Amino acid sequence: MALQSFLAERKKDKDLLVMAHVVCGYPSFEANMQELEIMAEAGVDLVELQFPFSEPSADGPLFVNANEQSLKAGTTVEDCFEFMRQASERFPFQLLMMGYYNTVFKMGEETFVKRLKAAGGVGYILPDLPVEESANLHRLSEEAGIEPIILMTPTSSDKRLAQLGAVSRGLVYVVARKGVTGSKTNMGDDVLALIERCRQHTDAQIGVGFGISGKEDMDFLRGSADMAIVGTAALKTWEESGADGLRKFFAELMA
Amino acid sequence: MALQSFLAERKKDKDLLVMAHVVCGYPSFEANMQELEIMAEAGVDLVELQFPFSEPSADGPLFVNANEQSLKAGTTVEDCFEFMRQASERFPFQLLMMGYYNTVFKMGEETFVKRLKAAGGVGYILPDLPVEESANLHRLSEEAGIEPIILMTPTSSDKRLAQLGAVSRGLVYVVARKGVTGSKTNMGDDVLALIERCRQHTDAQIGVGFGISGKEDMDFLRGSADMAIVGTAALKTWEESGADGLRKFFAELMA
Amino acid sequence: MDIFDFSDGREGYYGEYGGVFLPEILHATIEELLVCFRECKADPKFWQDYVALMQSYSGRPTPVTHLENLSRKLGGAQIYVKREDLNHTGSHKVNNVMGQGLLCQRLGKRKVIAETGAGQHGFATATMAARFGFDCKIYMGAVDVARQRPNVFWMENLGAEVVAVQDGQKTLKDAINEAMRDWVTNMADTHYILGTACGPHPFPEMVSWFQSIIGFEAREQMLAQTGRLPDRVYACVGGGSNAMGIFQAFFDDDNVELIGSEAGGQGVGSYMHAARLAYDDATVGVAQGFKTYFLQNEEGNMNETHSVAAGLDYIGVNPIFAHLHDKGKVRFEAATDIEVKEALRLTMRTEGLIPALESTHAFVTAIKEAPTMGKDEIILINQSGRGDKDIFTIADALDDAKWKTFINGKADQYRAENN
Amino acid sequence: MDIFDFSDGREGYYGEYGGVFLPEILHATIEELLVCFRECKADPKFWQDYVALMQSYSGRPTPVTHLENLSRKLGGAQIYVKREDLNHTGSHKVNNVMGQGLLCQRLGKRKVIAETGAGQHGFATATMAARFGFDCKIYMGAVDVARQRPNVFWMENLGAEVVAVQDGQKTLKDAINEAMRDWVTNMADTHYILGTACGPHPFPEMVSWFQSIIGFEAREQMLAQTGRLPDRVYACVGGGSNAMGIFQAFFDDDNVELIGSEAGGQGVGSYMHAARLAYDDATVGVAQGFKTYFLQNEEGNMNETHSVAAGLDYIGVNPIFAHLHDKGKVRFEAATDIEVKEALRLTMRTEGLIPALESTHAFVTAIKEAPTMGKDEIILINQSGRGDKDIFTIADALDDAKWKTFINGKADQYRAENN
Ligand SMILES: Cc1ncc(COP(=O)(O)O)c(C=O)c1O
Ligand SMILES: Cc1ncc(COP(=O)(O)O)c(C=O)c1O
Repeated sequence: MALQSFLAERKKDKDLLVMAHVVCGYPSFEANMQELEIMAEAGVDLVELQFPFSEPSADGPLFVNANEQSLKAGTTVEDCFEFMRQASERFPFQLLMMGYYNTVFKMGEETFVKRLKAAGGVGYILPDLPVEESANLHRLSEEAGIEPIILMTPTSSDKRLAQLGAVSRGLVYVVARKGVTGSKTNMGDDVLALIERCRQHTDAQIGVGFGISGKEDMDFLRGSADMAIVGTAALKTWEESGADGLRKFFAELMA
Repeated sequence: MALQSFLAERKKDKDLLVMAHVVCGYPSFEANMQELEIMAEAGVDLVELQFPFSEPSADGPLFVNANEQSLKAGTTVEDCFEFMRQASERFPFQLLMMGYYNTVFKMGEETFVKRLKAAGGVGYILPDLPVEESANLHRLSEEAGIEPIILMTPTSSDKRLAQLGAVSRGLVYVVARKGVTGSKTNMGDDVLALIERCRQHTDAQIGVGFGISGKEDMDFLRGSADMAIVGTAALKTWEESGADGLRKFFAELMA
Repeated sequence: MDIFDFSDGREGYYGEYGGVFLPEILHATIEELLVCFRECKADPKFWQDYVALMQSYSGRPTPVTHLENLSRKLGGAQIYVKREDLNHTGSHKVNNVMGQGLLCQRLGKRKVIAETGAGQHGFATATMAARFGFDCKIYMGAVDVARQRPNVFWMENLGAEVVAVQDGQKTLKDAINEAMRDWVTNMADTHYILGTACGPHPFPEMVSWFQSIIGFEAREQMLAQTGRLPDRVYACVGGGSNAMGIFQAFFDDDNVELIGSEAGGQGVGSYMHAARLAYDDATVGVAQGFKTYFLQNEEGNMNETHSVAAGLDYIGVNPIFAHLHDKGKVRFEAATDIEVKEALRLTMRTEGLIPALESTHAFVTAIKEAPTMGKDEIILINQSGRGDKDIFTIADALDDAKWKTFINGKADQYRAENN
Repeated sequence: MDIFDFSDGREGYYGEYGGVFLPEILHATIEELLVCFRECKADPKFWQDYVALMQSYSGRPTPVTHLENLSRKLGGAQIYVKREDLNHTGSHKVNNVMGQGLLCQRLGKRKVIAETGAGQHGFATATMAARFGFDCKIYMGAVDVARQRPNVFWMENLGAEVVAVQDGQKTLKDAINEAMRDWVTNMADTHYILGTACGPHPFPEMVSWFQSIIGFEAREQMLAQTGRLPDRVYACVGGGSNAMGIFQAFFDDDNVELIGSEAGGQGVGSYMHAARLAYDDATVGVAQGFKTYFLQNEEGNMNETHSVAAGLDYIGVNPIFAHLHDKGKVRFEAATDIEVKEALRLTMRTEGLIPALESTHAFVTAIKEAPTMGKDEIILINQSGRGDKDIFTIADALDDAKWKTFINGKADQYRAENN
């Protein structure tokens, strides 16, 4: 099912969807699979699988380290797609590729879309690929029924939001604050205002990410955003307290 | 007796006089006295007592070290004059003060001449005091019956030699080669020619120094110079083989 | 030829290279920068102020020195050297930095960040920040912090905070990533002083513009001193800023050949080098904000690079050069570490010049080619910096025994003081 | 006022100071030098060649930089700085050295010798010798060789032989003695490149002449930049060459006050300093070829001296200053080691300049006096050199912990390589 309709479907039962994140191959693909199981159990709706890159300049320290370790362990693009294929067959949530544009560029945009599709992915997040550079990839994606996730940010002007909104489909990723992944965001009126502004420029569902770490953030976003995006907080929990901790984390988050 | 007549007297019995050298207070005044005894025994005619100076820039390594050690041991100008007084009373040879001009300058030229005279010195060698700067000191010396020893060198032009000759009295110190005290001079025709050139410009006795180290040099100079000046070679002998060595050194030299 | 006269919709592109590949959050910042830069570039007063600043603060114009001894020794072309080493802080890096300082003032920002590898750019930036009264933070790979302590020492004493980056290879590219992370957080009051003609548009154009002062001076000086233009111009290429600086002035002079000299490290086939264009190991990719040739594997992850000259040891090359290489407008050669050491010795002894190890790469290629040229031909080398700041690296490179003894003695002294 | 217009029979004398006090063997050499120097000084072409050489090789004219931040901070006079630090080799020493190089060529000599303390003069001389193709031997006290290894490293790499002098205090004055010993032996083919405006005539005049390029440039630049002359000009005084260099141009400007800043070391009464004129400890004497104020005991033996700046740590002062001090034409102050460290920090942080420790002495005095002056008054400081070459000394002076850790690590690395 394409992302747009999948999300619409899921939204029927829930007021706030959840997207989670794993870095492929970190600490290992086995661990990844365990994480996904926990996420599935908890009822996560969407998972971004980050393909590791040597220069993860939009990521914070935890993900940077994860990228680095995964590459050191020998993770390849093929490994990531294969993992995505297995996961997409196994779990009820849908999967996005998340990564840096060079990974796509090196295999060629057409190949990328084909492989992503074949692995069961429904979309991708490429934080360093601006819309100006996306025309071809967007066209190929549309042909394949795959969604590019557009990012909207606190620094985007209305004019820019309009431009971003115009090409958005399925899901928009609203970046709750300036900075890289990882640190805590103080959820406040400015986040609500930002979501409001974004809504004026897109009909896609709105996911809010960057610094979402617990139930209070969920409560805060409920009624305003369509989806909460949880990244670093989950990885941190996994690193600190393993599978049990992660299970508890998602149970509390989604309670 | 003034230097001039003393040398003339000594020359009656000898074809080549000898001037020796000690650095006052190195290794000690007691050692100096022992050295002088040996020199007197050997029949040395004249001794230069070097007053140590902190910047002995016309001296070679052995004398540099001697100056430095002597000063470190606390040798004062007063010590040097007192030593000269004792020596002048005790030995048949005559004594010259040898040193750098600053020693003289600091006590004042008049005081210097008075103290030198009082200590029984008959002249002085100040290698860094050019004749241009000597007028007053020469006048004072003449009044006191003391001789400034003028240096003539291989680089002196005839014009310069004439200038130097004009103020020379008693003894002229012919520098056998370029350089500082200490290294060996190859006695050859150029030394003889230099002595010849010097003689044309002075009636004073001619002593030849810098690098005289043994009997062959004496033999070479005999008949040409009036006096051989022995410095470093004697100090080196003393340092290497003490009183006995020095006794032997002078015995051989003056045999 | 105006390389910066972009065709519609291709702003920031040189052939297929360049562009802006940054997180969306920086879009507005880059726009703001671009607008400000366009204003500055269009404003003759800005350039005048810049030149005046460089004259009074950095000693520009730097001279062109005729190396008669070296020319005679090599027996070919007459060699001239543009002396960027005489700049304040000791390299051409200060040209770019002071220019961006003025621009930062116009932007109304009070904080600057920069990445640095060898430390010359960080040193220059710290200096500029002290002079302009900006807060300054310098990102530097932990490996570089350890091996370039003298520059770190000066940066800190100039009031900058030096952050040792612990990620990745802990060298320049990682410092760039970390600087970008700072920038996406603090762009409101912070300007990112990129140190070479790389990164997202408008940095390649902007850095090249400030560095163009080198070539415009040099071209005039060559005409005045030799009555004509040089036949060949040599510059080392790390990111490409000093080379762009001197080459630009000669872009319209078709008889002037332009030669970029990259870090050959341990040579062809060693995979221990940073020759993106001279060797065949690099491929086109997108990283650190722009598209160009990178030394990367087939999946687009960056390879380790190596050079005796930390300032040339970068994975990518400026997009303008990638394009000019395609067009055959600039020829690229590489100088190996060993060749660099030899050329450094030769240059020191015959001319009393101590080029930075980076700059020495340009000398290597020039020294190779000069003997094959006619005595009436003329060569111009850009000496991008001085080597005396790199004493630790050069002493190590030359394996100087007395230096090691000295350092050991110094260490003993410090240990004794601690007891 | 032409201080070099000697009255009859007083050639080489400035009041009662100066003269030639050398072994007779050097008489002809000094005569030859004097004749050659007189020819050069009378020959406008020589000066033109000199200026052209300094322009193309050393980057002259060096600029004058307005220190707006520091002036504002101090709240008094406007401070301008003459940037001799931007010279090739990093200090004003090269002015004298290149000049003497040209003169040496005219003398037809192919070997040069020089003394050096801090090493800047030795570094400059080795550089000049490489450029002119002369054999070069540098005498340096063993203590200085040990503590100034970076300069020794460069001198050796530039092809010079560095001789560690083991006599006396093993510092500058001993190196001078040793250089003189070489000269009295090898004067036929050797020229002695004395490094400061000291020593026997014509060195004080000759060195001052070559250094006068500083002041003539600066005076013109101040007129151009400020429309008038400075009220006060500050320079540090070791032997006195950079100070003579800048002061001379203002000798006829009676409203310009000239201030020399000596090494106060550990302060008045400490006897650990090198303030010959600012403090009362020095007396007139004759040593190292000339008559001037020396730090010596009553019997004329030289005292130990001390300064954080090796280049100011000399027993005597140039005879011209001894005279101008008597006449009240130049005022002398001293800066202590502690004051120097503070001023260095301040200058680095407020202006991005790193003056050599020597030059910082001039900054200290200027920084003390600027606040007492009106905002419409103008100060000119001669920054005789850059401090980045002195990193070991400055790191020690500032007691930098990270630096020490770095050096210890380096030493460990070298030891490991040896095993
Ligand atoms: C002296 C010097 N030259 C050259 C470079 C290389 O940079 P670019 O290619 O941007 O000139 C560097 C970089 O640090 C440098 O310090
Ligand atoms: C940078 C610098 N300034 C000043 C001096 C002091 O010398 P002078 O008084 O001759 O200028 C030195 C001497 O080494 C020096 O290196």
